[in-house]
Amino acid sequence: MIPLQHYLVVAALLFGIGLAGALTRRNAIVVLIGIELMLNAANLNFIAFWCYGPNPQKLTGVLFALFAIGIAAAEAAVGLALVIAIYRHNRTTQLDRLDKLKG
Amino acid sequence: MSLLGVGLLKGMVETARNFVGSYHDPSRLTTVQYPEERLAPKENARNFPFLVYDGADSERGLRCVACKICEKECPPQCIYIVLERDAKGKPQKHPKVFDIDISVCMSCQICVEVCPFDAIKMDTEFELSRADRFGGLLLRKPDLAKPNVHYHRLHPTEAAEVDARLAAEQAKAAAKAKPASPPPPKPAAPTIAPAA
Amino acid sequence: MANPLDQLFVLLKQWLVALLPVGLQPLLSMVLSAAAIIAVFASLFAVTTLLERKGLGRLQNRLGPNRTGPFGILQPLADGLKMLTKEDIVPEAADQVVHFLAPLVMVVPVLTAYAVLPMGRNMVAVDFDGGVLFFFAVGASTELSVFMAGWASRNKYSLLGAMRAIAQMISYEVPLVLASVTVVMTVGSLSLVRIVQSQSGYHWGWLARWHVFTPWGLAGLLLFLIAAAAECNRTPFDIPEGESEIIAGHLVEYSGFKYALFFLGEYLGMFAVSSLGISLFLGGWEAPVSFLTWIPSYVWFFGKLLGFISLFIWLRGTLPRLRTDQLMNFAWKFLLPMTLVNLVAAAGWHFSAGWSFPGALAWRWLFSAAVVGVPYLALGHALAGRVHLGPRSYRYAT
Amino acid sequence: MRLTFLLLAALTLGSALLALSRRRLVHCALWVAVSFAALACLYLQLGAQFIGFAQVLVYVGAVAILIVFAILLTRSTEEPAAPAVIPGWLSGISIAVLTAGGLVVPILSSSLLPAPPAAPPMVTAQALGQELMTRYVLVLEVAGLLLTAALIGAVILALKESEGRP
Repeated sequence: MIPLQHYLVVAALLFGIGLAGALTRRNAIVVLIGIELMLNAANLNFIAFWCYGPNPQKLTGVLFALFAIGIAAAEAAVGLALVIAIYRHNRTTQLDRLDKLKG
Repeated sequence: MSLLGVGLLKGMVETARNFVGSYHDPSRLTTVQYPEERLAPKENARNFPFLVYDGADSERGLRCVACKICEKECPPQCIYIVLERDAKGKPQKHPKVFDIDISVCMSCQICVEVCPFDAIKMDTEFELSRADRFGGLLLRKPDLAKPNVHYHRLHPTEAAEVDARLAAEQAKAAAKAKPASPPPPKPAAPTIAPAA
Repeated sequence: MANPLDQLFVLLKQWLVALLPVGLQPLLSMVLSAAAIIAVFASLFAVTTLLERKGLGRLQNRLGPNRTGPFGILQPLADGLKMLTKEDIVPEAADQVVHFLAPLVMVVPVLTAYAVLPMGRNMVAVDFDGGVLFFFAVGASTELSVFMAGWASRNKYSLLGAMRAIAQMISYEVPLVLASVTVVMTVGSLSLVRIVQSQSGYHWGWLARWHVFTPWGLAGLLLFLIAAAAECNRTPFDIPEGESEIIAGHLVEYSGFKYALFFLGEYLGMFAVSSLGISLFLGGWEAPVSFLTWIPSYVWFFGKLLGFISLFIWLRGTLPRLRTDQLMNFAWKFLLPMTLVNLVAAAGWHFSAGWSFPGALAWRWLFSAAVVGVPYLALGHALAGRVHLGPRSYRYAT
Repeated sequence: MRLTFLLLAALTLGSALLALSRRRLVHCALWVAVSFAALACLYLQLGAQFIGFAQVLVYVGAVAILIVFAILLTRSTEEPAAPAVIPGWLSGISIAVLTAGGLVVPILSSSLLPAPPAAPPMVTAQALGQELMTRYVLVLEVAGLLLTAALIGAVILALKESEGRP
């Protein structure tokens, strides 16, 4: 089988890519995409550690990933609803234009 | 209290009845399988104009005198008429060219209404598709000329009225012309020669 | 279970696979299964288009196609030839790559979904734990393909159609999954083979133990059917296509072979969902009564599938198209509560399995039927007076 | 095995990179869907079937579609005229590179990581369900509550204000 390091490296790089996107893009939706990718990188770590761990019958990693997926879905729904609400208010989804506290 | 979904079931039963019924009750099938079967022609149907001629000669028997009223009145200007002249250039009261471009014609029947000679009438022919859409849909005089019998077959009531009127006019003209010069310019009275 | 007629195709495959060296056998096994699935369901698609056109005709007192070949049986061939020889038009403003990929994203996942569907005794390409989940997971990509088609065409009708289609598919996926979950819950397995096997055996020696013969199973099948019709964009839920309003929705800019692929994908999706319904509620390959077990299992499966297809055609010939708001109201106000209630009914049925006092079966039936029936009547009563689901009133027409 | 892994890893990372670097938002959404699907395949390779299919169902079937919907509803399908990145993008990139490097270097140099098992462990849906309904039932309930709250919150957030613009 493939050494665990490989999966961890993939997860770390995925996290880095997601972080770069979230930090640099102007559009709120793309920032959300970056955050989703970071969450997925964490999930990959959970699964990898579960698979290579000493006690895979415990299912801890799988269950954690399962809950993380569910919570990520909730986060995406609320986040995108926020984006839509903000768009309705300010007619833009560019994050650097949202600089007013008063709508 | 109406139960949700009962209406759906009623509809389903209705279509199921159609399905079964269409197999054992041919009267349900309203489809006319066109090239083999045809609907009986309707008397008031109309499609594109044709030229009526009396007698057997499609050239000399044309009622058209090339007065060009229809050409002038035609809204899409799809009629083209050239008057025939003899060697001396004298007009002959007869069209040398009579073309109708039926790709332009809009079947308005105005030409029929304005014609003082009942020379142009509406045909019901509709199978007009051609491989050549420019030349093929430009009908020339020989294509347009149809006997009076044809007119009677398409619109019997109307044709009978027209014949009666023409006969009356001719009789009146003959009575008036009797003292004067002997032969009328157009020889044939409206005839339904073979059909009658 | 070594009835050779029943296992005809399984034995044939085993014989063919055994001809090859051991190293290549798994590969050949996979290829054979995939080829059989593609061949069978593609021809079923051809048959269905003919059946649909003839059947719709008869439902509306018409003749249907009867010009190509005797009784028009060559019509699918003519349609196919027409589709293949048509010019493939891509709009100039379209996103070329996405426009090209959309039909593929539609067809390929649908075909993979067939891998977990059992089509007869021992006739399943991959039997793995989690088959139902796999089915719904690959089904989810259909929505993406519809969006790709709608957006890449750069046509407002396409985009509108795609938005409608996605909203509809997401809304109806919830009741579809919830209606399936009842069976998964009572059987205790996500594997479709296990689910079908759990329905083998006969009540009182003759009536099959299908889930549809329980109150929650019947309700579940009906709810599943409604959601399935919406999920595959079949009339009365074909709003995304709505020829009269948005010409053909996301298919406007497709022609020729790509359009044919979309068409194929839609029908394959319908067959797949029908097969899932058969496996979940109608006992898959099992015979309905014990004295008909001599008929091979695959005949039963495909017979039931044809029954489902005919039902869908019948529905299409009967019902008019809904409006988008009616569609959404129906999904969220009627279908979703009913599936949840049905889940409760199934749970009650499952836990009352241990009752052993006299008349227990009748009481179970009564209880389960009441749990589904009373909310149905109440919902029907409550919604019938509303604007959305009650009789329509027209402001300008009488 | 190794080739499959390499292909999947390249697909995951490449499509993730494309998803965050394309200017046109719809392309971003489609690429991120590819990335999610490739990640699901990686989960399958690790023996987590249930998670893999749940990933496809939730991420490709729901989250990607949600993103697409958000893109359509905020009318950002066309290519934006303004630059796609914020002015301080270079520092953002360097932070990300530093983070990834800071993770990768220790991983590669670590000696604590367990040796790979002979075969990926098998996990049945039944075992997962047993665990969820016994040991993790409280977590499950809380997750359910959270999802319900998120559903209601999303509806309220996206609802039109009753006396807004016409």
